[in-house]
Amino acid sequence: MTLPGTERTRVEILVDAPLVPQIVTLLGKHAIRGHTVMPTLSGEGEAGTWDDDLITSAQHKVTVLVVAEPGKADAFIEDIRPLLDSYGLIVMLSTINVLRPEKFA
Amino acid sequence: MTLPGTERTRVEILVDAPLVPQIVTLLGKHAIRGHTVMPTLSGEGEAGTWDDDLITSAQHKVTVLVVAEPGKADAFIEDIRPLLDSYGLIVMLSTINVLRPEKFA
Amino acid sequence: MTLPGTERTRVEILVDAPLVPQIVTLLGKHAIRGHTVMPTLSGEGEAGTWDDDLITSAQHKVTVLVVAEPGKADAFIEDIRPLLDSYGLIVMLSTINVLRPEKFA
Amino acid sequence: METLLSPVVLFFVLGALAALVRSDLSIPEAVGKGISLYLMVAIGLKGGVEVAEAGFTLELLVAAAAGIALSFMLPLPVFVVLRRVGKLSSVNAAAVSAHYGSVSVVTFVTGLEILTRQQIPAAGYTVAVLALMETPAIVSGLLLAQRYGGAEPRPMGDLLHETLTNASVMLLVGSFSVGLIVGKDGFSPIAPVFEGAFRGVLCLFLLDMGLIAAKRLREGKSLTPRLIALAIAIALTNGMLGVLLGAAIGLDVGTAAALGILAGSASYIAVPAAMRLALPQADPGLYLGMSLAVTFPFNILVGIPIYIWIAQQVVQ
Amino acid sequence: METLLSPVVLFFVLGALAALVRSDLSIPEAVGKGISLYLMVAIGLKGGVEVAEAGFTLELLVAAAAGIALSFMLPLPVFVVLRRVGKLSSVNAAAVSAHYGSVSVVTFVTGLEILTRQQIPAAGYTVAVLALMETPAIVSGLLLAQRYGGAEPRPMGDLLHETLTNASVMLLVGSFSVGLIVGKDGFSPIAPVFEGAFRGVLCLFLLDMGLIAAKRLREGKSLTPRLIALAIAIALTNGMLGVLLGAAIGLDVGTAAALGILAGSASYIAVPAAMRLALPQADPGLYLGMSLAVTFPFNILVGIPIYIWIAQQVVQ
Amino acid sequence: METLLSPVVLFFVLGALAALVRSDLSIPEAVGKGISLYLMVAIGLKGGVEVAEAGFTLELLVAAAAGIALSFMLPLPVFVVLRRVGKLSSVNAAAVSAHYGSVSVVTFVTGLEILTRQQIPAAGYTVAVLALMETPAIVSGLLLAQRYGGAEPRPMGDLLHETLTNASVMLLVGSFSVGLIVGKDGFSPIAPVFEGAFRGVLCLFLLDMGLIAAKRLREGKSLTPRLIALAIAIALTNGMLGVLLGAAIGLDVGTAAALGILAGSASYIAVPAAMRLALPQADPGLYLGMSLAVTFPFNILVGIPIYIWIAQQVVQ
Ligand SMILES: Nc1ncnc2c1ncn2[C@@H]1O[C@H](COP(=O)(O)O)[C@@H](O)[C@H]1O
Ligand SMILES: Nc1ncnc2c1ncn2[C@@H]1O[C@H](COP(=O)(O)O)[C@@H](O)[C@H]1O
Ligand SMILES: Nc1ncnc2c1ncn2[C@@H]1O[C@H](COP(=O)(O)O)[C@@H](O)[C@H]1O
Ligand code: NA
Ligand code: NA
Ligand code: NA
Repeated sequence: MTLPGTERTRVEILVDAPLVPQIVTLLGKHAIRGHTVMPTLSGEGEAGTWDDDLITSAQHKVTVLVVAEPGKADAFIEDIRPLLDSYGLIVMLSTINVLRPEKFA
Repeated sequence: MTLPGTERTRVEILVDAPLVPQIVTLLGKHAIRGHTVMPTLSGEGEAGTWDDDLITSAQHKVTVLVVAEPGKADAFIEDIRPLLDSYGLIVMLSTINVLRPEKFA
Repeated sequence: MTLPGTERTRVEILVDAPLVPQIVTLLGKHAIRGHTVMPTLSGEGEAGTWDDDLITSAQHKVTVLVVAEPGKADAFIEDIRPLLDSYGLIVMLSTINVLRPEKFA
Repeated sequence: METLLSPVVLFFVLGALAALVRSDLSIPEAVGKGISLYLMVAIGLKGGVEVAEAGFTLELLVAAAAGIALSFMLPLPVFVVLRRVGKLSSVNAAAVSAHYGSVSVVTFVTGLEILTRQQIPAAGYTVAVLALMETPAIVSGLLLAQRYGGAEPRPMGDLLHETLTNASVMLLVGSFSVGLIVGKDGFSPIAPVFEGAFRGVLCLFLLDMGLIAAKRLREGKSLTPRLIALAIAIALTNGMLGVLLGAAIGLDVGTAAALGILAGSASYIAVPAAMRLALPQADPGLYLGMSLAVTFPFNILVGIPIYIWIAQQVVQ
Repeated sequence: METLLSPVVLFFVLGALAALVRSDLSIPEAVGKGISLYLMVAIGLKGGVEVAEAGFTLELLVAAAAGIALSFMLPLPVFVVLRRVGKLSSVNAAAVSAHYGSVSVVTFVTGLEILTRQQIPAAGYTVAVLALMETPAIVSGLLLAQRYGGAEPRPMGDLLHETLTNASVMLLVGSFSVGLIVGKDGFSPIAPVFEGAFRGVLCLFLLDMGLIAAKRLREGKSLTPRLIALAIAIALTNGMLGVLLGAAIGLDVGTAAALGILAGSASYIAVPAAMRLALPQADPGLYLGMSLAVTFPFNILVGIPIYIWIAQQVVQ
Repeated sequence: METLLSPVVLFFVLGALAALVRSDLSIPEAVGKGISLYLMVAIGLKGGVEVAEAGFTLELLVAAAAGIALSFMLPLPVFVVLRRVGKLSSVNAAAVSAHYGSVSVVTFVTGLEILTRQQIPAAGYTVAVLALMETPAIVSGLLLAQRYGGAEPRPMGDLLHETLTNASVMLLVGSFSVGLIVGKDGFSPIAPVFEGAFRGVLCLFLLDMGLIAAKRLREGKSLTPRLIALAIAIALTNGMLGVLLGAAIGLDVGTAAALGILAGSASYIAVPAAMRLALPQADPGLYLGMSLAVTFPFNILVGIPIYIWIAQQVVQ
């Protein structure tokens, strides 16, 4: 099945809110210009269950969505690898099609 | 790797909240019956960074998720193309599998 | 286009909030250890339109995101099939790549 | 008429109007939820403080027993009517009947407001009755669904746990107990928030409820004229039964009216959540449509004054 | 100076400061939105109650007509200036001009606060004028966009519906009506929330607005020094026109100052949402930048005292 | 005992109970966050107004210096104990120690409430001490992590910026300054919100904190009995040190008790966020578990009365 548009890499990173600026700085290093942050409500993993209470924002998790040109995305991913464990990141990668591909160069 | 279920097109549209009714009207034109709206928190793009303050709702962004039969999705996408720039839309397309495919005819 | 990382199945389930514990119990039965719950705002389907008012939480919908090893995901999906109609679930499946695949065994 | 002109009711009308003309007015869900929690705490505290003043009485026990009985029994006739007249499936009829056996906190609170305005206040312990009436109907409804609807029986332990640890029950019973313990003196430093601000906040909440109820009425696909008529008839009948029972056990006018308001009201917070969990095959559009979009506005605008009027006629 | 030291203004400065030093301070959006709805209800009620006391007067009608005229007409000169001096495209100029014809509820409320502190209160009916001035400018702006910017005309019915059922208009007019109906007596039980708490809540809201406005000033990419200067010059001119018109139609000092504050303020809630819908090709960064990040803080800190001062000079 | 029966503490118990019986009761996060911001503004304002009345005194300066010293120094012994007795890694021990050097606003506020109830009020300037104690411990903790845990040193500029522009510091210092500037007269119009409503709102907040703390205790996987015991022992020791230091520098009973409460409390808002950023490799389940799920409830229920009792013994 072929989709309209042009292929790009979609990167989704589940990360604690206080660490988002770090991720964004790293994006900048790879000249990836855009991102969108999305909320989450609760979850469960090896570290136990959590619930967003916003008061103890240290464990308030969000998803950072980044659409980028595959080469740039790969380079960014390599840079983020060392942080995976210490930051407790969950990273999901997929290929999607976008309209206006020049926005995600 | 084969997944259970039947293939459909997944369309995700990042759009300013006041424009959602327009998108929904367009969906109706293509007889696409369902959609789900999801929240966002903040983001960055060519137009600068934004933050959902809800008070100035003009720039409050949401994601509209639509799952549809590929043919219908393509037709809908063609119709949305002229709005991309003026509405400042980000559109992501991918192929997913759904259970109960008759719901997404 | 090849992506970094290892393939896994991504399952997204749109479900009424009071039923989430049931879904999580089912995940446990299949030894799927992790999940993340995400908010939604509003939507439209065969049952009409809805809006999250949180007060009548019976129809407050959320998305449960589960990343799992394909075999486990398939078995889980089979178990969820009988609930699709009575629970009014929307289930989307796709293949994504993850870093740290051992977390999603 | 005078009732309809209280600010509380007028804000409800404003909210409903805004939804009907499709205004983009909406109150953030978190704020609405926060206000509803506040109202439960405030009403629980107030009841507890009043009972601390008045002491536990036999009347309190009798009224509590009456409330529990109503909540347990009312689902039965409602179930029969919904099956026969409403042509609902057994599972749907059982789910809806649980809503009508249980109670609506906001209807009750609005009723108290109106009783106070008319200077026929209800006894403080009615708040305890409110809390006690929340959940028996859930049990009745589920038993009906199992007996007649072929619903799978749920472990009794789970059921009890869910009904007793339910958020509204916890908050009402908890705040009532806090009120009992701290009494009038302990309450006075927090009275500005829980007493002084109560009516104003209630106005804002009814604005929100007007929006929510009317939006549901506009958008619901499950409601037929027949079901709308039933939602009104059941409220009226239950309300009248409540008043009569109140009069029979010797309650004063205000308290009998309050029991009528409780009986005539239908839950749209605790019970829907419980039903969604225990009877997922029942249609939430149906039970929320009837209780929230029809019975609730009916009671706010018409039912409450009627139950009060009946109480005034019946209690001497 | 004395004005700058009111808690309300100091909290605005605190919020702006926090944003400028990039503090992580932020107020949850749902809470900010909830407070803004509360403020509209409170101000609407207060106005309605005052008019219920004072009765409808000819002065009220004249002031209302003046407000509507200002909202309709002010976009025209603003449009011309934005095209010629600001070098904006026709569509952008039209969109921005609609904001300056309309009004900012918070600027108005802050102005009322300061007038009350200085013991030159404005008439209660100014709240009605506020509500009436919200939307005519939207119509003017869209007509300008269609005439000069080639914007597609929207069906007049849609336009009327959107402007009249707009959330702020509904809330202001609705609460004003509730206030009118219930009068002083009906208001007193809810006064602790809508009157007693008003100033404190306003402080919290201005803290939030300071954060929001300064963040936008810091991050906005659409603002040039020229546009910033225009955003100030237009506010001052409109404000002065408002005061002069108020004096001309015989209003007292406080009320004329209030009309100046309304005219000098720019919408950043109702109009941006309407423009995003009706003129999606206009740049929201531009119109929100000018109205919210420049004109709003300017008015809070400098504009309001100036309009009051002018009113004191002009009205005798 | 009498302390345990204050409404504030009872609501905390109610919240904890609801979480322990796995009730579905929950307060929307936005509302909880909004209330916490309100509490900081209210306490800041109150402190500022009191200092405006009493004037800056030498005592204030001495108490401030004592607070800063405590916040800087307390992490050192805590670090050693956590390494030796708690067997924590250096990075984790450093992160936890920063929490115990810093302070918990809600513990402090609850302490003030209880002191006021017992009519031994603390000096108004303790709010300033609270604000000053928030951040020095963060610096100590990070230095410990760098020296013994091999953590990468962060640029001093970044660190200073983050600690000084931190949301709680901004709000406390900002509102304190507003209180100082406007004084008693400027405060009175906003007093209904920031003084009258304070205790009632605090009840609602402690209900939420009870839920949050008990849920974390129930679900946390990082807490061992040994760590739970340490979380209590450290609180007691720090609290006692605080009271003794307070007595040594000549503070009155209430103020010395307040310094003890500050020293004995552990941060769970500002410091966790800072540690997550600066020491991502430390386990948040650990430091939030100890400070929020153990030390916080311990202090509310047991610690505060003990620190007050010690102060009553020690200060003559
Ligand atoms: N298999 C999974 N599917 C979806 N989300 C997950 C999964 N595993 C972990 N998560 C999310 O990632 C968070 C951190 O995971 P962990 O580091 O394993 O505790 C969890 O709390 C979940 O929100
Ligand atoms: N590469 C990207 N990845 C994810 N989201 C993006 C990306 N680029 C833009 N966005 C989102 O789309 C919004 C509008 O983009 P723009 O029109 O470029 O300002 C941004 O504010 C982001 O929220
Ligand atoms: N085609 C679709 N695309 C995205 N979401 C959908 C779609 N159909 C239904 N939904 C969502 O699923 C919910 C339930 O659908 P239904 O059971 O058809 O009423 C809807 O209210 C939507 O939120
Ligand atoms: Na009932
Ligand atoms: Na204006
Ligand atoms: Na401490």
